[in-house]
Amino acid sequence: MKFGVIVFPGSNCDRDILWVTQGIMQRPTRMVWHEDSDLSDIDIVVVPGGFSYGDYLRCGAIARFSPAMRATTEHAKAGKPVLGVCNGFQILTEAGLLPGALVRNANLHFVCERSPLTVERTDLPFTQGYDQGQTITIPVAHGEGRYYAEPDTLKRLEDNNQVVFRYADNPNGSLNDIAGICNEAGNVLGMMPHPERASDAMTGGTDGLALFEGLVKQLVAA
Amino acid sequence: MTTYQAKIYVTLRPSVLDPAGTAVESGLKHMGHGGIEGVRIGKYVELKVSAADEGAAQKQLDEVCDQLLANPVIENYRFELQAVG
Amino acid sequence: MTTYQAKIYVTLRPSVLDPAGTAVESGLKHMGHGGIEGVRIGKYVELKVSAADEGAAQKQLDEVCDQLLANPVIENYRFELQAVG
Amino acid sequence: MSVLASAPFSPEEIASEGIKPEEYEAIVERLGGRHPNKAELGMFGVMWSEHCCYKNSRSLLSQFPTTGDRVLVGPGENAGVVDFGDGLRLAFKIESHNHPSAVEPFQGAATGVGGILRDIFTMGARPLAALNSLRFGSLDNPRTRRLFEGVVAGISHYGNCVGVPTVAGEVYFDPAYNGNPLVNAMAIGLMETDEIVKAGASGIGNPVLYVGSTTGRDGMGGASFASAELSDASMDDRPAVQVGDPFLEKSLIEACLEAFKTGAVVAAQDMGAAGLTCSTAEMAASGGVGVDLDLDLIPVRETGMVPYEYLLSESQERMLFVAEKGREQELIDIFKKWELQAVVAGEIIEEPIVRIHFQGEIAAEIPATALSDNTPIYQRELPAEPPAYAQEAWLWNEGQLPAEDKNGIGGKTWSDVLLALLDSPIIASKRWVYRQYDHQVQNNTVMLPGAADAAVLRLRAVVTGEAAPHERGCAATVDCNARYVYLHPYEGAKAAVAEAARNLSCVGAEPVAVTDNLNFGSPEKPVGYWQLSEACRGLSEACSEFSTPVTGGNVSLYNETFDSEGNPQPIYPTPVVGMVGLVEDLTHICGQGWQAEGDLIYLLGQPANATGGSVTLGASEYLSVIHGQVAGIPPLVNFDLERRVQAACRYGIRQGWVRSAHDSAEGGLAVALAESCISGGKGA
Repeated sequence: MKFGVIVFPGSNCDRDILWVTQGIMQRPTRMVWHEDSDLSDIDIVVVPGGFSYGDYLRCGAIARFSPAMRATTEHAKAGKPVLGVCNGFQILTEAGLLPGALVRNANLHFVCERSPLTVERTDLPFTQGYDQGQTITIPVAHGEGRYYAEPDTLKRLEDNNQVVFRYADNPNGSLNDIAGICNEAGNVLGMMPHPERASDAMTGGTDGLALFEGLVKQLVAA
Repeated sequence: MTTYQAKIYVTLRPSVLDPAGTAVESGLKHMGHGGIEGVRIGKYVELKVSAADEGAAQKQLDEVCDQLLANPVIENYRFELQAVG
Repeated sequence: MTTYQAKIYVTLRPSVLDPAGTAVESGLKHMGHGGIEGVRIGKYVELKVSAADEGAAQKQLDEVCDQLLANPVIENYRFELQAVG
Repeated sequence: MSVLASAPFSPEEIASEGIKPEEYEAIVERLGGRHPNKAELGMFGVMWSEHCCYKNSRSLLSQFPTTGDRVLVGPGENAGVVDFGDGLRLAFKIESHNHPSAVEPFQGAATGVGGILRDIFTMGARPLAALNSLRFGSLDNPRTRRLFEGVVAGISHYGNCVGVPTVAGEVYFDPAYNGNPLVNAMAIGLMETDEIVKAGASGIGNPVLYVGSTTGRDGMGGASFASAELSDASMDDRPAVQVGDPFLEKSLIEACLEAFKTGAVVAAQDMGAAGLTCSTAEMAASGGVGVDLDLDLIPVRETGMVPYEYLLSESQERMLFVAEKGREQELIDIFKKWELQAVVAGEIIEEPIVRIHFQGEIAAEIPATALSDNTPIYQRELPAEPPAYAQEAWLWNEGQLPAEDKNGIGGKTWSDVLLALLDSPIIASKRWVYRQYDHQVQNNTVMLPGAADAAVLRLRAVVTGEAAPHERGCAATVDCNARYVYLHPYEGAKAAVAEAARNLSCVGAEPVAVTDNLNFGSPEKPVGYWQLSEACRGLSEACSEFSTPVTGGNVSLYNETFDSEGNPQPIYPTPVVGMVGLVEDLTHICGQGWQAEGDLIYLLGQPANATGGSVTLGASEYLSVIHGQVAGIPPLVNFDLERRVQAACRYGIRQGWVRSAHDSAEGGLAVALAESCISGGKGA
């Protein structure tokens, strides 16, 4: 059961995820360079936070065309788990794996805070370690994290119960307080908050560890 | 091959909130510029594209805008082409 | 008073490094769009200004650009005005 | 006929390069009697600026203690390096970008962060964290607000994009900084290469490698600009602002560390102020060799550049390497992988000179030491007695305050006084600022901004992702109460070092070493030189007393602004002290907030009503905010008592007896108690 973390030249949080999956959970993890298109040995693909290609134009705009992202799309289509965190979530929407877009924060400033989130559904591999409606505290750190979608897309998301995490104290103006959503099949999750920054008691808070452990438990059992 | 100078305008779709535009508008009011409204801020991209003819240049530019320069979920784009050499 | 629709183009001065333009240009090359160079990225602002006449509108717009829309240290600006009502 | 009269330049042209007439004569003498050409004049102008050669401060800096059993690299290299045990070696330094930030706040501050990060990884260390010390004019001035917002946004943009957490800092607002903000950026890194990479070139025939971004005309003459007084006229020096590319710098960090680990890099130097001129001259001089460089091989971003522009350009994200002959291609391939420029642009020669070629001709040929060590040094005279403003301020005593009683003073109740102090921008929460900095990336931030008196970081090899085989950490802080230094440079400077050491002790860390950023007015004026000289005396004494040697830093002089009538206004003398401390065991540290109900509160050190000058309202924030006075002698530092109090605090934390600790700074005891309540969410 192996994690694969995609590394773009501008990724910053790739090693933070490696620290959780390999450093804390002792699970084999391969760092996948963005030009590598072979994910055959990977069970869980993680698209990490950072500024993939400098992202001055639009976060994730270029990253979606990389060989690793094309392979990730196949991985997702095959029903295997894909987790996109912060920049990773932006890349998944740009690549069309998740609906909507992440745009500039309403107050025009970058925000780095510990943000309370409500867990909206717990029947996913990602969230089975939480209770329904539980409030967890996960750090956010982004400048373009305001979730936007057209009204009909928004309605479909709510009807299909695809909203996974909601901000209890909206830091950026996201519609419907959306912090994280999944695709209809439930195997692709994109979220702006950083669970890998809340998985180690030494650096404050462990509410995020259950997400990674949930994934492992699901796959080991399957 | 001819080289064309392209001017591309990428603007937020009207339905999308434009906090930067709102902030500029309120900033202008504070500075006493009352008669200004409807401020919308977008991206302006200049580039040179070399293609067989104008049609080919246009086709390539549409691809570049759809794939990269604009995000269809939130943005519209238009561009002007001018042969320069 | 007449209302004018203004289109303002704010671009980096030629001598100023444009990291965004460079990143997009190298991204396009990665995507196979070889024939594209000289990518420069700037701001495109649309707004409505009501003024006595075109001259007054132009004068106000110059002020607005110098004070707020463009950073004179690293940017140039130009604009087009069109009476709309 | 005097040398000047026969010079091929007008007096104005010479002055515009920041060179004084007598300095021009010294240049001709260094060149063996011949006149310099335009490019050479520019090179001397930028290398003989205060920013690069410390000609006014070098004699004062030489008194600083710079050695200690933990010091591996002292002043003179790109950054200092200290030994933290268990094979952990920490590189750290502070640098200023004051003048560029006054002209273009966003890019000025952003490139300040970029530059200080390069000083760290050019030693072979991976940047772990950044701190900054900022000073602005009063907030009710709209220009100040624009400068403040631009500087914070620039630091946030660069730090967040490059992936280095900004974990601590300080922000002050005072009319003394109107129009001349101070932007000091500090960085900390953990050595990743076995050998510490130095700047001294060696190996005749070794190739000189230019790596990083391309060269353009941006930032022309940044260094001499940094030492020239800022006036309304300097607003026209607009092209002198560099633009940073943090995304490219992130690739540069990875490429450089990879290159250093091959062992094929003999020397490395960041191209900071004065770009190619500074890096070639300093590499050659500190290695006792020469550098032969061809400008035609330099990758450029603009066409038609002349030698003067190549040599003085301050395009960002560029470095100069000396590679082991024969292994340069190995290094070039690494940089190509990261899509960065990497070209052989010259070689090391035996003759100790810098020889620059351009289109087949010699564009410049100067003895390397003439540019970097053998520069003018000014010994200035200390005025016979302290300036009038100081003597007058020292006459203040508490008797001059209005009558007070148990309810309040001057018509204000004591609660009003405390609320007014907590509302003063100097004391008020800086959350609006650090909320814009990613302070958690790299997963090593143990103490969050606002939670403690200093930042605390876990020390581990980030790349491999294994658990750290130790519990060691490092604490860091930047401190300076410039009002204290303004009113009494000697005592104020001692207080700055004492406060930094106190802040580290309050989290349980043992103070280890200092990097300092001296931000002062013009040394050519008696008041300016008195402030600089007295402050250096105080810094030096305090660093010895706390056994925290100085491993390097930065000097920024001529920080003055001109009021509308054109008379020069020196800023407050601001010697910012950056200090790092060792945390033996990360499970025994504490923050500033109260932890549990019923815990007892102790005041360590002086009782609140102590006499003898250590506890005083002189130079206090209270005096300024409530009574509108900047006067009095700041609190005197009692080194022996300070050491004992800090040792007791650290020992108590290590035993687990002390559950929170907070030092009393601006606003005194009342504000310190209030801050612990706010931080802990409990009353007291």
